[in-house]
Amino acid sequence: MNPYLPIIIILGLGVALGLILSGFAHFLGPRHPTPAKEEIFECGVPTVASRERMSVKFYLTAILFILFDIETVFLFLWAKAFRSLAWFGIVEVAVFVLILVAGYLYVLKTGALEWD
Amino acid sequence: MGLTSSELPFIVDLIATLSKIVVVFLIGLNVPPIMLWVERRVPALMQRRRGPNRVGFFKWRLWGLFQAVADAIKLIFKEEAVPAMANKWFFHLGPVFSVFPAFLVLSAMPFGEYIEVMGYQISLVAVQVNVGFLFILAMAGMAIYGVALSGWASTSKYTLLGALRASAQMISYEIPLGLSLIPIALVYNSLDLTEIVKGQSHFWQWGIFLSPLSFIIFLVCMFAETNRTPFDLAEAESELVVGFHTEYGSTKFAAFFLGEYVSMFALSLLCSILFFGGWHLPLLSRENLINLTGSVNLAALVGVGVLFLKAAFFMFLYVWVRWTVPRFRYDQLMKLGWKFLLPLGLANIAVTAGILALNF
Amino acid sequence: MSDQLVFWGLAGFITLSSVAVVTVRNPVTAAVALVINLFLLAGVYAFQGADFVAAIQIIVYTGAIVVLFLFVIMILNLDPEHLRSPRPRIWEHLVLGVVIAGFAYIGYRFLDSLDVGKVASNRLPDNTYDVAMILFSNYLWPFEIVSILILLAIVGSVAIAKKPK
Amino acid sequence: MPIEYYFSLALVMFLCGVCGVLFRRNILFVLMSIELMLNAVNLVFVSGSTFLKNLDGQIMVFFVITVAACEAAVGLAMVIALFRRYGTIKSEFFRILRG
Repeated sequence: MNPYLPIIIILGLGVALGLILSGFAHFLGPRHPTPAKEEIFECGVPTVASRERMSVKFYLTAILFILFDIETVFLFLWAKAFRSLAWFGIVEVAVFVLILVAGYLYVLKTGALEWD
Repeated sequence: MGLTSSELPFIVDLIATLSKIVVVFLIGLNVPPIMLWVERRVPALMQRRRGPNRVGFFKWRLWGLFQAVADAIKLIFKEEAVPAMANKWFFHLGPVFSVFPAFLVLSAMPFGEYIEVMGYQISLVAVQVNVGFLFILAMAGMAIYGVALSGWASTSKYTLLGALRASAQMISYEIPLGLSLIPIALVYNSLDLTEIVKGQSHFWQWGIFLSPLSFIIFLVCMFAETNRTPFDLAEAESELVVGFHTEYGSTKFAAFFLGEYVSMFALSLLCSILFFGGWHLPLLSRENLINLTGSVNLAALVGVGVLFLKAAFFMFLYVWVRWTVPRFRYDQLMKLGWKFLLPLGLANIAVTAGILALNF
Repeated sequence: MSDQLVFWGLAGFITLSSVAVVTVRNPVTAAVALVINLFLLAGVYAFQGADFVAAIQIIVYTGAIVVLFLFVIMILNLDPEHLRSPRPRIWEHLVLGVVIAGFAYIGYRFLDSLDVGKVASNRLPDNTYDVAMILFSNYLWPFEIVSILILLAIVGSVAIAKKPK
Repeated sequence: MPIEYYFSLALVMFLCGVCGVLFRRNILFVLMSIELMLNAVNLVFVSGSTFLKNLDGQIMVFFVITVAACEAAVGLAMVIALFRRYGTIKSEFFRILRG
């Protein structure tokens, strides 16, 4: 029995459940589209669908997320071979993490993570 | 993901796997309605008022449990208004991305060691992934698409900002989540969840005692990953008008609702597996539980019951915290994630590695 | 027999999604096609027994890098019409199709002539432990240089993307 | 499963990436096609390591993923800087360097 059958079946069922739930309303719910319903939700000052740009902070967060995610992944690898690598592994990973902490301190200093 | 194919004969294996998948989906589809009821009943009791107790047949009110059924039916039959300018494809695809990762995480959870049926030992985990909680981190990553796509697809300013904020928050709390799991992997010397629970057979070997700091970080990240209360700014009514799923109507909103509660349940299961000894009773080790109850199956059943009790406690904690703790401001929220939890996680790994290195 | 079926299913969808990444006009659709492509590629790695690599592929690639692409598209917040590249002329599609088909055929013939033989039993045993051991012993220096590379990427991208004072 | 299947799948992915880099004018698509090419390389590494039963291939995949992540991070930083400078990310508008 291919060991991947459970994952493929659950993935398929999950996506099918999502599609059913997502498409259900189209068939079951009443449909009386009025212009008012079609508009997106606006409250307060009626603003034209302006296309102003969002702040770059989100972008910097995403970049730092990737680079620290890679660090987490390498730490998982080290956690797998922790006991047989003993002190040698610890020193090795300590150097790896310290260099990344230097990057982290640079980011803190330049205030890239300051949310206005 | 590195599955170990068991040596059971084909038919038995097939039936076992299919039944386990059915059990996972039964659990997954039953948790949200119950949580819908809990979400209304518990705060009512906290605030000395009576929760929903009107819905019912004749004289069976069952303390308002039918309210959940009534809500579900209402959600299904409501009209769905798709905004005109919305990007149709992703508008419909958004909820799907938030449903299937939750079920995959739930299926990777071990509910027990094994049960013996007709002489075959069947493990109680639907998807035996020996890469362990990396699979769970991967699925947490996929849930971000559900938020981002649905926010972007309904082209209003509010939902776009809500989607950006919600996914930026989920992103910045996924790193401390990953870092908090590493000490557990170091202490129990394995990434596989079943091995970790086997390592916690005695009361003092539980994860919360061996690395308390990673329990704290994990608990905080648990709330942040599912956008629950102290961290639910992206959906806050006062701020962004329910954030990224403002434009979603009936069953699509139910899909987001289902995805959120199933991932909440999966994370509380994970928390009780990693830090509270999974299916082990505090004072009764597994061996004398088996001779006490006579058969392995009964002991496994008790184990599953214990595990679900612990997970139920964490679900109650979600609701309890929701009605007691005020909401974070967005910059406080990001500062906590980046400037406090990340260094704390790294320090926690260093301390754990140091202590474990003493007895090399 | 089931291995062939699984592989050809995955390969078909991977080809479809990678062609979609290149030919589709809306960048978000391209990003979602890339997600599907990477997700199925992780399936191929897991199918071959490289399970740690499959998990890493989903966590880092699908969970972080393509999310960054999605963020940039959402941040730039271009109106869809501007973003939508003009309808590519038909000959572009033709050239694309012919080039891919031609090279694929030539490549396949060449690889077939090598008759390198069967891939060993397609499932390596659980090798996460061995991968970790080799990485931290034989590949010590690349592992340290990778952290310097990440440091440079952090400094570089923060410096470029920050608003000029 | 003969290994040529894996290699030809990687070849098709690589060619899609190359065509994407050549034909697309929007820089975002060029970066995505580069990611596609790097994934084709990863596939060859993994199938090679499975075939030769030598795990070095899988370790190279980690390094390729790290390089791809850094490349995507810096590339998209430049896309944002370009967009702030030119207001568009269509490659045919960047003519300043032309002599």
